[in-house]
Amino acid sequence: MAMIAMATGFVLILIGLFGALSNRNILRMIVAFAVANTGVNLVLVAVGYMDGRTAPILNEAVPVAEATTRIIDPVPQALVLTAIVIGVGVTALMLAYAYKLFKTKGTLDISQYTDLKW
Amino acid sequence: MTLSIGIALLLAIAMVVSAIMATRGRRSLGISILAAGLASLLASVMFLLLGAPDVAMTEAAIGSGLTTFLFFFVLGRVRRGEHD
Amino acid sequence: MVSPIFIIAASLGGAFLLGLLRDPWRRASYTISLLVLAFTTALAGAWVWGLASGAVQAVDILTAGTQPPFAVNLRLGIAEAAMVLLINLTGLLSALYLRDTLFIQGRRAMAVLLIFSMALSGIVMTRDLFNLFVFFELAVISTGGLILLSRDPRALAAGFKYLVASQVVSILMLVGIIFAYHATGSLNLDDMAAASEQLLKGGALAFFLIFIAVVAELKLFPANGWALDIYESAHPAFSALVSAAAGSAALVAVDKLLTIGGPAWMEVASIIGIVSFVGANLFALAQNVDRRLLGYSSVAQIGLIVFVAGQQDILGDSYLFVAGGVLLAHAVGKAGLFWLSGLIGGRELTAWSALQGNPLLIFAFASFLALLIGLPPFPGFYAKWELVHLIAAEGRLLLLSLLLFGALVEAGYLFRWFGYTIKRDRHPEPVAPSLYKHGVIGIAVLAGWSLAYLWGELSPHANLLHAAPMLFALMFLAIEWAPARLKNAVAIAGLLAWFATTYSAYDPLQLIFALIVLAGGAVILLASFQTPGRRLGFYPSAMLMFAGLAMLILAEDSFTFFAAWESLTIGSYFLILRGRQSEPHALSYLVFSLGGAFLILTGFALAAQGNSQFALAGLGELVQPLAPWVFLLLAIGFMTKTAAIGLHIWLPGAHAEAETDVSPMVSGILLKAGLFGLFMLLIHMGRQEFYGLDLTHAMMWIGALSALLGNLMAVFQEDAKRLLAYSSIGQMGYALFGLAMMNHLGWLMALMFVINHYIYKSMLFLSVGGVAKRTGTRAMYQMGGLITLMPLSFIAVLIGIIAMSGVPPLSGFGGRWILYNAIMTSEYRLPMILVFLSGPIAFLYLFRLIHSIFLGQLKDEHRLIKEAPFWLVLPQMIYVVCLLGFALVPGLALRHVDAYISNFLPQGALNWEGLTITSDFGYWSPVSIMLIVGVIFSLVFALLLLVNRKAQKVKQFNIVFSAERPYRPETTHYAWNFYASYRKALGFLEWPLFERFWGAIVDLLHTAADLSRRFYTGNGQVYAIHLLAFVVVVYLLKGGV
Amino acid sequence: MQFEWIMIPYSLLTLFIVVNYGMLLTALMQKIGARVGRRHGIPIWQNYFDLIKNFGIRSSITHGTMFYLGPVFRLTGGIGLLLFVPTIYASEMFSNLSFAGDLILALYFVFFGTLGMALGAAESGHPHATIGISRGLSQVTTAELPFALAVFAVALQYQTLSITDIVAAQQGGITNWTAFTNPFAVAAAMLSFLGSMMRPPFDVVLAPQEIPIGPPTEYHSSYMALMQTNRAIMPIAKIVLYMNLFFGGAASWPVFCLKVFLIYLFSVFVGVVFPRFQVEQSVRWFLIWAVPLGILAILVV
Amino acid sequence: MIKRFTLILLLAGLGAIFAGLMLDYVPDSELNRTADYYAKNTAADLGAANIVTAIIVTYRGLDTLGEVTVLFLTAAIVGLVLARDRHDQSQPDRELPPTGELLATGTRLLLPLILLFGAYVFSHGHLTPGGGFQGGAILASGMLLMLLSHPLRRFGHRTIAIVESIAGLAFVFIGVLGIALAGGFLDNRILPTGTLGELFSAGAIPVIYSFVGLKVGAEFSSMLLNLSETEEL
Repeated sequence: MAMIAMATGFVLILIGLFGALSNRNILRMIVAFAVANTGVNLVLVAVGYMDGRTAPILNEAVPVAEATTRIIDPVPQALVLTAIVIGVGVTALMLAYAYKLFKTKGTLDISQYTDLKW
Repeated sequence: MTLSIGIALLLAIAMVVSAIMATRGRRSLGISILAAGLASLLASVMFLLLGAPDVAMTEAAIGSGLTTFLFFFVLGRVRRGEHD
Repeated sequence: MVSPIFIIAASLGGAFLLGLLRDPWRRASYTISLLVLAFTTALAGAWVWGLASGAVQAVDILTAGTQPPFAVNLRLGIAEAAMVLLINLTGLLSALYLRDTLFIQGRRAMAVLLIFSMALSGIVMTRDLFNLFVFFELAVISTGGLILLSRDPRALAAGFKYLVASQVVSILMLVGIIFAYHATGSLNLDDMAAASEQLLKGGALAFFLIFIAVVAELKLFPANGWALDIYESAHPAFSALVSAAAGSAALVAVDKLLTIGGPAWMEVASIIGIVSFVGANLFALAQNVDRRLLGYSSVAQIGLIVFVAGQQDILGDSYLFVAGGVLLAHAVGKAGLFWLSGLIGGRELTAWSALQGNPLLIFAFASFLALLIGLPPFPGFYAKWELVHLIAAEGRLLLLSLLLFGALVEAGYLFRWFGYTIKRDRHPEPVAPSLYKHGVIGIAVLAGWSLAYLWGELSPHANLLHAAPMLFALMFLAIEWAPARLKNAVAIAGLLAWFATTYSAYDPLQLIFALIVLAGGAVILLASFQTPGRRLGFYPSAMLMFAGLAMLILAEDSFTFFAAWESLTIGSYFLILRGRQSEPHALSYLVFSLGGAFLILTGFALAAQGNSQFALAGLGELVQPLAPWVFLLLAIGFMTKTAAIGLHIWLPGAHAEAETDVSPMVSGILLKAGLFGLFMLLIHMGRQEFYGLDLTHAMMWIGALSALLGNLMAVFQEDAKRLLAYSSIGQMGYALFGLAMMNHLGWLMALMFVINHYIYKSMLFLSVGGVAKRTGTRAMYQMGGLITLMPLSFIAVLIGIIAMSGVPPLSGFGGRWILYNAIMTSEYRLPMILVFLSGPIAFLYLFRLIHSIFLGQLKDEHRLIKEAPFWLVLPQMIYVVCLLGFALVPGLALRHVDAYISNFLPQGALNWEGLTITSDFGYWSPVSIMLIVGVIFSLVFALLLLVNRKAQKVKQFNIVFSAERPYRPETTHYAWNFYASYRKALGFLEWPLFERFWGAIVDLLHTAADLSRRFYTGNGQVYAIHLLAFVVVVYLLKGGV
Repeated sequence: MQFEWIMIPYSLLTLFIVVNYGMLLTALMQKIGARVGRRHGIPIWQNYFDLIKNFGIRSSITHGTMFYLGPVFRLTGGIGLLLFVPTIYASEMFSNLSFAGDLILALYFVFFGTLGMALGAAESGHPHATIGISRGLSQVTTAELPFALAVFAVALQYQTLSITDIVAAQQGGITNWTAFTNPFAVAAAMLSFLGSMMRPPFDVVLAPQEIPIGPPTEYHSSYMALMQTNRAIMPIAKIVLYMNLFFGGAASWPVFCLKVFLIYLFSVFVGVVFPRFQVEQSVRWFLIWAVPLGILAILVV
Repeated sequence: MIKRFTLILLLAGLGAIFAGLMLDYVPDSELNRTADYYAKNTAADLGAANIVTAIIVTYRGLDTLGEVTVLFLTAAIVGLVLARDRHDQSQPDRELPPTGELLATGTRLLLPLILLFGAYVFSHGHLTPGGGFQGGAILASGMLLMLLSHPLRRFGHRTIAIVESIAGLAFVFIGVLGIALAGGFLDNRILPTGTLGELFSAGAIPVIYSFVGLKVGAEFSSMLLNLSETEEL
């Protein structure tokens, strides 16, 4: 299970990176990065997964005393939460940039933005 | 157990397919964005299977929902810009 | 003490508070931002002070009331505190600098700025890996915001490229973090370091990903295209922040990771760092845009610090001293330069010429450059000293040579830029007059000098800013407003006073050099009385050079020696740069000199075997196989200064293009520094065998070749000062030859040349300078017949050339006589043939000098010129007296040295009894010769007067020439290509082999830089691909981890 | 050796003898040269006539101080060179003023007159003088080179720089002469000798066709007289040096006269056989033929 | 084409690295030290039932602070980017297609429910899955709905900004209170930890998470607003 998720995650990262670095359209690049981010999140959660355990929430089903043997490692989940939010933040920022870039040159082709080089 | 693995496999395949749809350049941008959102949504299901309901909620609400809308807003503005 | 967490809390609170304010309340928002930054700066400063003075201990800041690793914790030690201070101070200053921009952009921009500095502080303080990631992302995103402060429309694209790259980085980092967590069960860095064994087993790949991601954040070469674009297009204040603060923060992160990674990863860091340092510096060579150049330079500097971090295994206790020195110097220098660039209108390097007329800004510029390059007395100098010593002791010679090569290239392009600034036509757009910006730059300068002082105090060596000569030189900065003549008087008094106070400290050899440098310098400075006005920049430079020379003579340990050496190099560079056409020549002088200096540094470092304190006398105790290497390095270094053939191409331009009173200083005095070094070297080390080759033998050949080719090239010069400059190469060749003979008389002869060369070359440069001043040209064929108009200059030149050519009865003959006696005992005969060859050639160019200038027909346009100004003539007349005196009683100066040399080379001392000086082979009686020649001359002269009392003075045109009376002087002025037939016969020897060689190397570097920088295509995706390639390549190089 | 007042009259005596011998010898050589060319040549007393005539000429002009002093330098150089070298071996009387300096002094003092002459002629402003100087200096500096090498070879050979000691070492038979003990040095020096005698093939400096009489173009009357005096002294002085270094010196005046005559004759002999070189040719010639000999001499010592 | 090929090659390299990671990966059979500590002590120390929430809000509160700052930053920068845009915009208003009546009415009905649900999610973060971020996102979706139904309406940027800032300041303030009243920055035990499983338990966690929710909601809203607002503003 964890392996499936992890493999999917990695594949998603690679697909995302490939899309981001081969599509010239800036919006497509951002979409691709979003896919890659999803992949990263999957990998993160998958690494923390432990077979046969439940979510790290204490309730009647999982009393405090049994927590150690019953719950999944909560840390990766906490990290993923943060990562998701940060990912959205960056995505939003990139979108704003994309729009602004579009305003300046009227194109979304990344290869047109090479005024600065060498 | 095998059931969940089967679901997971299906999910994985679906995710990869939608990821490819999202990143292949031939389709319209709208479809790409939707496909990316779908991948994200599927991921949140996967998170549920992985015992991470918090993450699942977040991914669904933020990663899949809000992000898609952000994309569409920008796409809309760009489209309008193209018409000018 | 207030908890450092408030550095973060206050920034965040301030940023959130800004959100509450209304948009138009710009002033209030700005005030809040400044207050917050001032508070964090002050807090960081208080911690630095407290930690440094020992009042407080390094603290761990717990959050959530829980012990790490279960909650995030921060740590503040002295290094962290210093970095946080640096970050917040840079932030504060940049905020001040950005005042107008921030007012336009409003509170959001201010909030972003606050968060940026908070995030960087967080990176420095945090001890949690994931927290580090969060702060990194914050820094990335706020970078994305702050780029928009720029008015440059291209900044937008740069920002996007940056975001693309940072997306890739953060993906790698997150994957790395989670696997590292999985491997160690903790996110705490200290835990990970403790578990590093386990981590490196199970999670090596994970660590690799984290490491490479953080390294990528450092924007290291070559995976850094986006960073360069940002540097080029962003607002300079922000670039300053990125380079100084963000770079420093990321470096701290790398350092933290290296504590986990251990030696294996330090090696990787070293390699990445040095590649970055050399590569970025090379690329910078081809840059013409100031901020992009600064960007490359930043990349290089950060690479250097990564390299230092990678070498911490051998740096031991001095790691913080070295890394801190380089880092702080880089931060202050680079931030200062970026701030400075905000005042400049144009973006090409030559546009900085707008700084002309702003002495304070030029001083700032020079200080920043010196900080970057690591010149004394700045921290980088001390740091580089320690670093090189430790690396050399460990035998990592390849790294060492790459390091020094990179540093040389860096000095090259930075000083080239300085040359543009000083010498190019003033850029039409004036410097922006903003008071805030000037203030910020002023603070940076102050910070730079304070760091210089601080590092001097921290170093195990004497603080250079405590050395009296250095302080004296710096004092001239403070009295720059005074009239030049007053400063000149102070300078002369200072030189003489220093001589008087140190008189008793010299041994006879040092005394000769001290006399030349101090008393001799004072005499040359008499000529400077001639310059009216304030003469900005002259006295600090000249006195820096003299300070270096004065310290050099008294240096007892290698550090002082080297510091003095670099000081005199820099001072003389500034001095030479003042000449009207001297820009390229000053640069080549500097590059050669620094190259030589680096060889010397390496030599000392090898000799010292890791001790940073090394007495020069210790050179004598070195043994094979190290000793010949040390000897070789030091000798080549010193020979660069004496312009030995092959390393000489800087000299003619530098000496010829310098100002009238500067040429004698750099020729008459400065060249002696190299000879002093060689004396020192040979006294301590003696002969050295290098793979069976006696190195002094090689030196003999070099000396002889220098003498021959230097003289030969002088023969064919049309420019009087160039002629003298080439002749210096020859003269130094003689001295080198004498030294290398390794016998008593050889050394004595070298000393004789030291004295003689000082006197006659200073004199000749002054007279020729005076003539050039009056005629407005240095081309000899455009002069002629000046003997009647400038008789005193003529006499000086006449005496000078008689002395220099070695014709009896003047002092030059003494040098030749000792030379012949010396080579009688020399073991090697072949090289002396070259010396023989070169002797008569000297006669040719000397005659040409006096002939073409003073004899022949007077040109029409020169009919009304006057004798050179009094202050130029006065020192010449002093020299005439000296020459005559020295010719009569050479023993006065040489006897004691002769005795002193016997300590090292007892065989063959001269007998000075009576009027006749006797050697084992011959004898020489200067007084008798003078008398006999004088008497014969007078008698013949009397005879002529008797028979030819009433010679009629006729006009020069009153001659018969091809059965015509010539009417135009030009027709009778046979001076262009004077020795045409000689050139036909021997001109092939003048073929500029070495110029071409060095020129080809420079061209090669430039072309390579220009071609390979196309690697940065400007496409954001390509940059990201570079990044991926960087990751994969490092992965493969590391052997798959 | 120290200075004593008696040296002055002794030196003057040497000077007197040499001047007269020089005048006669120069004329004789010219006559020999003319005879070889099937001409009649000048009378043997011609130089005396010229000298007296030139001293007597009243017209005198000057172009300036250095112009005026040029011949003085020239003659001082000649006399000095003569007097710094002992003329007759083992003779107190004719050691002249050689206590003042050794071989090196003689070697370098040659340039004193050359320099002064060049300076004086240059001040005349006459372009021909300049051309002559340029050529002369180019040639003489190269020609001196093999001589310097040879001298040094000799000094190395005898391990002394004192001329007297060198001559002493050659006593006791003709085979002790340097000419036989160190033939390379002598060969080099003799080639150099040709160059410094201002005779064909190395006389382009004075080239009569192009330039009336080379550097001394503008000189006349008493200036000319001084220079003529020098022209009588200088060759002898040089030959004395050669003789002392390479040909065993002279222990008496007859030997002196003979050796000087023969050495002088050598240059005339070569001069009548060869045509004139251009300067760059002669420079190359010296470097290619004479200098290697000199180097060889130093190496084999 | 070369670029694409290089890219594929490099990604293959990266894939190899990932494969290496996966091959080395051995799932834990027991909780590691850190997780074990959380499992054992969270309930007792902090009184939070949802351990993930406890970690996010307290143990790794600094991350969360950074996280909301990320959103704050993004919102500010998006505002900055597009605000600059507004200055140089002088295009006349453009008529947009009118939104359907159904959507408008639906929005009016749904909005309060959505807001309430959002508030529920973030205030119960310490008990059940969900929390400030999820709740915030739900709040923002309410805003989204309004945007869709009234595309031409001017929204209260100011109100949103004030909510955002006050929530942020409160977060920081509570964090600082932790230094004064409890064990350190962001210590939630400034309030009683209460009984496990109750709403008013887990110290300041619900309070903090509520502020986080408000803040995140405000930030997302502001982002959406800025990105959706058309040129007529």
